[in-house]
Amino acid sequence: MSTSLTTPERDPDLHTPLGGVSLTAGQLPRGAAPGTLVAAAVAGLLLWLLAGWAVVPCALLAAASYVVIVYTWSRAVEGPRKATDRFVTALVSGAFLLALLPLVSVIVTVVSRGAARFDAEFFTNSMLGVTGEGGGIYHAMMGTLIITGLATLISVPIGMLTAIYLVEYGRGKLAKAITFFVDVMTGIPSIVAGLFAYALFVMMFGPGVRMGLAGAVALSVLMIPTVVRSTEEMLKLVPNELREASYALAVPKWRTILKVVLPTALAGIATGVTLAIARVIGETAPLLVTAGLTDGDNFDPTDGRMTTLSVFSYYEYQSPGLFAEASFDRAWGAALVLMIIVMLLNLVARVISKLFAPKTR
Amino acid sequence: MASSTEAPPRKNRVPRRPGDRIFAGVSTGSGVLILVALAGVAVFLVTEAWPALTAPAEDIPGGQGLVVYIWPLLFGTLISAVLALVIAVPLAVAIALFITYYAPRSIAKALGYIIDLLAAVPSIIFGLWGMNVLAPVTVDPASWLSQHLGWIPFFAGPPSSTGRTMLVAIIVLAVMVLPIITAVVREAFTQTPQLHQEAALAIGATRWEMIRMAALPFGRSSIIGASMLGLGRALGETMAVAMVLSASAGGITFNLISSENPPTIAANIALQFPEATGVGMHTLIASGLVLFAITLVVNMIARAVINRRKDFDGAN
Amino acid sequence: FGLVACGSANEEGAASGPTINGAGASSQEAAQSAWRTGFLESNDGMINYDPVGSSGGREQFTNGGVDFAGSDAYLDDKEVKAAQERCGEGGFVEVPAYVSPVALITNIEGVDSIKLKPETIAKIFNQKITKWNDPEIAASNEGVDLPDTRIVPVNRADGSGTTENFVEYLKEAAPEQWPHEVSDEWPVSGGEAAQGTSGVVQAVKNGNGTIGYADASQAGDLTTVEVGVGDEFVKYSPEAAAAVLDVSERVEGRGENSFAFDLARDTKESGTYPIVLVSYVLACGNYDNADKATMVKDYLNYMISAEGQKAAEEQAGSAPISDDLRSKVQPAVESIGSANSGS
Amino acid sequence: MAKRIEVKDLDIYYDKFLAVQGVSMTIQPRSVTALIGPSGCGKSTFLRTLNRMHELVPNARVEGSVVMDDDDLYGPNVDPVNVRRQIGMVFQRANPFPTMSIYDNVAAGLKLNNKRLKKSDMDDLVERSLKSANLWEEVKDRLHKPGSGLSGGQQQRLCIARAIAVQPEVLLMDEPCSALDPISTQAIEDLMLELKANYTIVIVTHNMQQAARVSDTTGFFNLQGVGKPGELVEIDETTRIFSTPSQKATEDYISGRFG
Amino acid sequence: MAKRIEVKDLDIYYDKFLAVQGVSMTIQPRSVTALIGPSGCGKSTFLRTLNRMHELVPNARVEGSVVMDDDDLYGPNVDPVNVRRQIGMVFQRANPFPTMSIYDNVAAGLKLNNKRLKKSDMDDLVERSLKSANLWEEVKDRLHKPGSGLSGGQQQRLCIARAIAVQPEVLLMDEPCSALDPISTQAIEDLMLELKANYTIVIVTHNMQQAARVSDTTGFFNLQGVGKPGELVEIDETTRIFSTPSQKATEDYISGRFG
Ligand SMILES: Nc1ncnc2c1ncn2[C@@H]1O[C@H](COP(=O)(O)OP(=O)(O)OP(=O)(O)O)[C@@H](O)[C@H]1O
Ligand SMILES: Nc1ncnc2c1ncn2[C@@H]1O[C@H](COP(=O)(O)OP(=O)(O)OP(=O)(O)O)[C@@H](O)[C@H]1O
Ligand SMILES: [Mg+2]
Ligand SMILES: [Mg+2]
Ligand SMILES: O=P([O-])([O-])[O-]
Repeated sequence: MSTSLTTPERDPDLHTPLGGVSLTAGQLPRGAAPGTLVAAAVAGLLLWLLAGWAVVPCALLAAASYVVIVYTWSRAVEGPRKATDRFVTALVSGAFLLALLPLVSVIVTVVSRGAARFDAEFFTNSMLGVTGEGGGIYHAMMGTLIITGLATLISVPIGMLTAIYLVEYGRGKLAKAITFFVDVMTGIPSIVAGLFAYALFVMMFGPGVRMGLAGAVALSVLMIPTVVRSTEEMLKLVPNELREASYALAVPKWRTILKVVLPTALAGIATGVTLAIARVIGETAPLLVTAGLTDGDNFDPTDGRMTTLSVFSYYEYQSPGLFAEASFDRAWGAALVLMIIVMLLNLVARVISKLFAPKTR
Repeated sequence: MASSTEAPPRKNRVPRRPGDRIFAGVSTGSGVLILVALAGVAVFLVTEAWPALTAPAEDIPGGQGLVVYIWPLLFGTLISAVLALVIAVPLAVAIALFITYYAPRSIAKALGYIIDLLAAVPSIIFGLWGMNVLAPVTVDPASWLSQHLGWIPFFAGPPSSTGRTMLVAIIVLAVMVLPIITAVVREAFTQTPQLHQEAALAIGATRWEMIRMAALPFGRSSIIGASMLGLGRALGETMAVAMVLSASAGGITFNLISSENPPTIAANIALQFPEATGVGMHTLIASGLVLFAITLVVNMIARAVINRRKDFDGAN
Repeated sequence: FGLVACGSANEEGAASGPTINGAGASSQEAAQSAWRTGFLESNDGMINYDPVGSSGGREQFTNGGVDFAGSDAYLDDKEVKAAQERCGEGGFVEVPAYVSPVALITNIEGVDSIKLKPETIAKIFNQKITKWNDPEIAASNEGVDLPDTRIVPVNRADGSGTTENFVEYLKEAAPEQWPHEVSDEWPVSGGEAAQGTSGVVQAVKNGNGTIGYADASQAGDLTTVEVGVGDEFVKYSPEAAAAVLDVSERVEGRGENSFAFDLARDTKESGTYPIVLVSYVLACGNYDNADKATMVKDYLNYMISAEGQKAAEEQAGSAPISDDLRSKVQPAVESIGSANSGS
Repeated sequence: MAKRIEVKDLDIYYDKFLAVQGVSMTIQPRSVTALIGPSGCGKSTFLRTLNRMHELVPNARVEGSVVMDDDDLYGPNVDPVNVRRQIGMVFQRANPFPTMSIYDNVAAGLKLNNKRLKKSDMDDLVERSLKSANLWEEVKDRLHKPGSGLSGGQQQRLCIARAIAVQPEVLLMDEPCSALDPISTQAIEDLMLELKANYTIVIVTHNMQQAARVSDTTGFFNLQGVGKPGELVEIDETTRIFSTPSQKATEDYISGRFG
Repeated sequence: MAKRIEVKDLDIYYDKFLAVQGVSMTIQPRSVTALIGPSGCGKSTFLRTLNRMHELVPNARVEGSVVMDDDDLYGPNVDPVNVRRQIGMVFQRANPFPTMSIYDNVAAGLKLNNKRLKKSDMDDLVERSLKSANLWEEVKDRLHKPGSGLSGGQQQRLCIARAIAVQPEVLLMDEPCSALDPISTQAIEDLMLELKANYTIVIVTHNMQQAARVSDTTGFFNLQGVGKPGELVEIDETTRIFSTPSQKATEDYISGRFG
C-alpha cells in the first residue's frame, strides 16, 4: 500500500476500492502534540521570567505557537484533514481553558474577600441594630430563599407548561406569537421588570407597597423566558419515536408528556431551571423597588419589606459609611454566600437529573 | 419539528379525554398568561413612555429631543450585546464541544459543572469583578492596542487609564452569557444520536468532521435558541454594565478602549432612574420601550433563520 | 402565608411596635442606619429606609408611599404643592438633617497634597486643563513635583445629589469657567464616569492622574484637594462644612416648617469649606395614625439632636449641624402630630 | 373478542403528497393478515392508519373510512386513545423507552396509564410477556437494567413484549422479525399463531415464507408507478395468493426467488 | 487491492461484561463472509470491532488482535479514522443524517476526501451510488429533500449508497437487508456479488438463504450459554457449513426451517 497522501484517480465504475492512506500512514509520533505543548509553555515561561515580558502576551504567544507548529507539522505529515482536526482540538481545548480564566478569577476574588466574614454571627444574625462592625445576613438569606423560591414556584410551572404547549400542542398563530414574545421577554431589562411589578402591585395595594411577593413577580418576569426557552430546546430533542411508542400503548397525550417526554428531557430541564434561578437570584434593581430593604427579619412575603442577599450586598457596597471595611466585608461575604447557594442548587439539579436521566448503560 | 399535534382528521374534532383537555388547557393557559404578562409590560411601557413621546424636544434630558437622547443608548446597547455575542457564541459552542466530545468521559460531567458555576455568579459580582479586577488588567493591553492597531476604529483610543471601557463591558457580558449558551448547547450535543455519530465515523470522518456532520447540524436550532437567550440577557443586563462601563451620553463611537462610551439602555435606566423626575423618568421608560422593540426585531430575524431549515430538524 | 422559621439570633424577643418607612437619597443611607440603630435602642418599633434616590424618595413621599423621605435637594414648587396635598392641613416638614463635605479626591503618582483654586477645578472638570503639570496648577502648588500625566476627571454616571451640589459650587464659585446648567446629571461628556460614590472612589483609585468628587467619608486614604476659598486653601472638615449652612440663607415662602437653604457656595469667609452636600428629611405635619405620628416625630427629633448628629458623624462621617440651626428647626419637628389624637 | 376491520376507499396523504390511494379491504378477526410489497409502497403508512398513529405526523391525513366492528375509527366521537387501547402496534424500528428499565418497559402500557396491579401480578405479567416474546431467558437476570443496552434483536423483542403486555384486541406489527434470528422469529411466529385464536393480527413483512407460514390472508401493495401513490393490488387467502394470484404484478413479485 | 483480515483470540468487553470470547478467524479478500447466529450472541459487537466502531461505546474494549494485511488495526500508530476510511460500515438500524438532504447524505463521505470535486463529477457519483443501492428511481426527483422522510427500506438503501460512495476496501454490513423487500434485497445482493471482485465484504444476516446465496465463507456465532459470552462456533466454506457442518450446534441452527 502506498503511503501517498493524494487521492488516487477515481475508478469510474465505483466497484473498486479507492485505496488511499495506509493505516499507519503519516502519524505524528506519539507524544508529539503534548511535547510541543510543553515546549511552547516552557518558551512562554522563559519569555515571561527571563525576558520580562508581560504574562498575557507570553501566554498568547505560547498558545499561538503551539497551534501553528502542531498544525503545520500535522499538515505536512498527516494531511490537511488530520491537521484541521488537531487544529480544532487545540482551539476547543483552548476555549475551555480561556473560559476558566474569568471563572477562577471571580471565584478567587469573591472567596478571598468574602471569607473574612465567615463567622457564626454572620450566619445567625440580622442587621437590626448594627452599625459599623459585626452584623449578619440571616434575614437576607431567608429573604433570598423566600423571594427566589416564590419566583421559582411561579416561573417553573408556567414556563414548563408553556414550553410543553409550544412543543407538544402549539400550532398556528398563538404558538408562533408565544414563541416570539418569549424571546422578546428575554430582553426586558431587570429594572423595567421591577417597575412593572411595582406598578402592578400599586394598582392592587396602593402607592408605596413593598413586599416579597412583588419582588418574586418581578423576578418571574425575568425568569420565565429562560425557563421556557431552555425547556423548549430540551423537549424538542426528545425523539418522536418515543412519543409514538407511548401513544401506541394507548397512553393519552398528557400522560405521554408527563411520563415519557419530560423524564427523558429532565436532565436538561433541570439545568435550565437552575440557570434561570441563577439569572435572577443576583438581581438588585428590581428588588429594591419592589421588596425594598430592611435591617431585620421579615419572613412574610405578603407584608412589608424584605432584604435579599444581592440587594444587601449592593447597598453595603454602595453606602458603606465610615466603617467601610466592615461594610465591604459584609458585601463580599453576602456575595460569596449567594454564590454558594447557587452552587448548591446546581448540585441538587444534578442529583435530580442523575436520578431520572436516560439510562444508557 | 418535534411537535406532534394531533391534527384533526378531516372536519370533525377529536373528542378529548378530560385529562388531555385539562392538560392542554393548562399549558395553553400558561402560554396565554405569558402573553398577557407581556402585554401588561408593553402597556406599562407605552403608557409610561407616552408623556416622553409627546413632550416637546426641549423637555427631554439633553434638550434635543427623544431621538437624540435615545440613539446613543441604542447604539451602545447594540454594540455591546452584539460584540459580546460574537465572542460568547463561538466560545460556548467550543466549550460545549470540548465537554461532550473532547474531554475524557470520566471528567466531562465535572467540567460541565464547572462552567455552570459561572452562571452562579450574580451580576453585581460580575460588576465588582469587572471594575476591580478585569478593568485594571486591560489598561496596558489597551494602550498597546491603541499604539499599534490604532488604525482599527475599535482601538482608536485614547486608552482609558482605569480600564472601565466598552471592551471590558463586552467581555463581562460575554462571560455572563457564556454559561447559559454553553449549558443549552451542551445538552443538545449530549443528545446527538449515537447512530448519527457512528454514521459519520463509519465513512471515515475525523472527530471534527463527525461533529460537523452530525453534532452541529443536530444542535443548530439549540445553538440559535441559546444565542437568543444570551442576546436577550446581554441586551437587558443592567447592573454589571452600570458598574463597569464609563458611559457618557453623546459618545457614539466604535472606539472600545477609551473612557468615553455610549451607555446601554438598561444600564442607563438603572443609573438615571433613582434621580429621574417627570419627563426625564418617562424618557427612560421610552428608552426601555425602544429596547423592547429592538429585541422584537432581532428575534424576528432569528426566527426567520431557524424556520428556513425546519424540515431538516434533528428530532425526526 | 407567613413563614414559620426561627428568626435571627439577635432579634429574639425583639419588642414589637409601629413601623415607619422612608425612602430617598442614597447619601443618607449610612446616616439613616446609624440613626435607626441609635433610635431603636431606646424605642420600640421598626424603621426602614430604601435608598432609591432623592427624587424617588420625594415622589414616594408626595404620593403617600412612605412616611418620611430623604432628599439631597429641597422640594421644587410643584413638589411643594404635591407635598401639601399629601399631608393635608398639617403641611409638610422639611429640615436639613445630613450635612456632608464633598471631597475632591485624586490619585496622582508621587503627589500627596495638592491645592486648587475654584477656577482651576472648573477648568479641570471642564477638560480645559488636561495635564497635571499645567502652569495654572503649578502656580498654586509651589514645591510640589507635578508629573506630566494626563488628567482624568471622574464624574458620577448616575443622577446624583452629590453631582448637583458640586456643580452648583462650580457654577457659583467659578461662573466664567463653568457655563453649564445645574442639574443632578453631570453635564460634560468624555470624562470617566462611574456609578455611585463607591464607583467614583474605585475609579479614582484604579487610575492614574484621576480626580473625582465624592462624599468625604469615602475618601479613605486618597489624596484630597485643598480648595481655594478667598485667599486661603481649606481642607475639608466637618466643622468647615457645617459652617457654610450658617452663612447661607433660608428660602422663603414655603411654609413655616420648611427649612430650605440656598447655600453660599461663593463664600469667602475664612474656615468654611464650600463644597457641601446638604440633605433634607421630609415628613408630614400630620398623620392619621397617632402612634406613627409620634414615632416619626421622635425619630426626626433624634436625627437632629446633638446625639443623633454625633451618631451620624461617627458612623457616616457627616458634619453635625450647629446648635443654632437645631434650635431653629426643632419647632418644625415638634409640630408633627396626629389629627386623631389632636396633639 | 377479536374484531373485524373494514377499510373503504382509503386515501392517505402526507400533506399534499398522496402516499396510498383507494385501499379497500376487510381484515378478518381471529386471523393473521400479512401485507407484502416493495419498499416505499406504503405498507407502514397504511398500517399506521389502522390505529390512527398516522395522525402524529403533522399534516398527515386520511380520506375514506376504517370501521372496526361497527365503529368508524375516524368517527366524530372517537378518541384515538381508545382506538389505540384496542389496537396495539409494534414498530419497524425498535423504540424502547431509554429512561426505563427492561421491566418497566414491558410494564409501560400499564404503568403509564396508572393501572395499579399487585406487585406479584405485575411480575407475572412481565414474565409472561417476555416469555411470549422469547426474551425472558436472556434478560431475566437484568430486568432492572436499562433497556437500551440490548442488542438490536433483543430490543425488537422487548417492544413486542411491551405491546402484548397490554392485551389489545388487534395487534399491528411492522416487520416485527426483520431484526430477529430464526429462533426468535420462530418464537414470534408461534406467538402469532397462538394469539390469533383470540386476536386480530396484521403484519407487514418482506419475508414471503413468513407470510406464507403465518398468515391466513395476504394483501399485496405496490406502487402505481414511480412517484405515484401506492395501492392495494390484491388481497386474498394466502394460499391463493401464493399459488394462483389473479394479478400479474403479484405473481411477478412473489415468484422472485427471495424470502 | 482488497484486504485480508486476520482476527486472533479476540475478547470483547462492555465494561466488565465479556460479550464475545476467543474469536479467531481469517476474512479472505475478494470474497463475502457471512456471520450468522442467534440474536444477542455478539455478531454486531464483533463486526464493530473490525473497524473500531466499538470504541465509541464508553468503557468497551477488546483484547486480542485484528490484523489487516500487515497492519494491526489496534496498533499504537494506527489512527481509527484511517481504519474506518478503509473499512466502511452499514448499520443494523438505518441512520441517515436527518439534517442533510438525500443528495448530501450520499455525498457526505465524498466531500471529506475530495474537497475540490467538480459539481458534475459529484452528481455523477451520487447518482451511481444511488443506482447501485437500487434507490435512484425512487428519489431522483427529491434529491434535495431531507433523508428522514423516506420509508424504512429506503433509508437503509440510502445508508448503503452512502457507504459505497467512498469506495472503502472492506465493507461491513450489519443486516443490510433486514428492512428490505425482495426486489431491493436482490439489488443489494447483486451489488455484493459485483463488489466482491474488488472488495472484502462481511455481512451479518439472519437470513440463511441469503448467507447461502451470497457468501463464500460463513461463520456461525452462538452463546456459550445463558448469561455467558458469545463465541465463534465454526467458520468454513459456505457450502460446507450448509451441507456438512462439523458442529452439532451449527447443524441445529441452520436446519431450522427458517430463512
Ligand atoms: N413522514 C413522512 N413524510 C412524507 N412522506 C413520507 C413520510 N413517511 C413516509 N413517506 C413516504 O410515503 C411512502 C410510503 O412510505 P412507507 O413508509 O409507508 O413505505 P413502506 O411500504 O413501509 O416501505 P418499507 O418496506 O421500506 O418500510 C414513501 O414514498 C415514503 O417516502
Ligand atoms: N452498549 C452495550 N452495552 C452493554 N452490553 C451490550 C451493548 N450492546 C450490546 N450488548 C450486549 O452484548 C451482547 C451482544 O450484542 P450484539 O448487539 O452484538 O448482538 P447481535 O448478535 O448483533 O444480536 P442481534 O442479531 O439481535 O442484533 C448482548 O448480550 C447485548 O445485550
Ligand atoms: Mg415500512
Ligand atoms: Mg446486531
Ligand atoms: O447621594 P447621591 O445622590 O450622590 O448618591
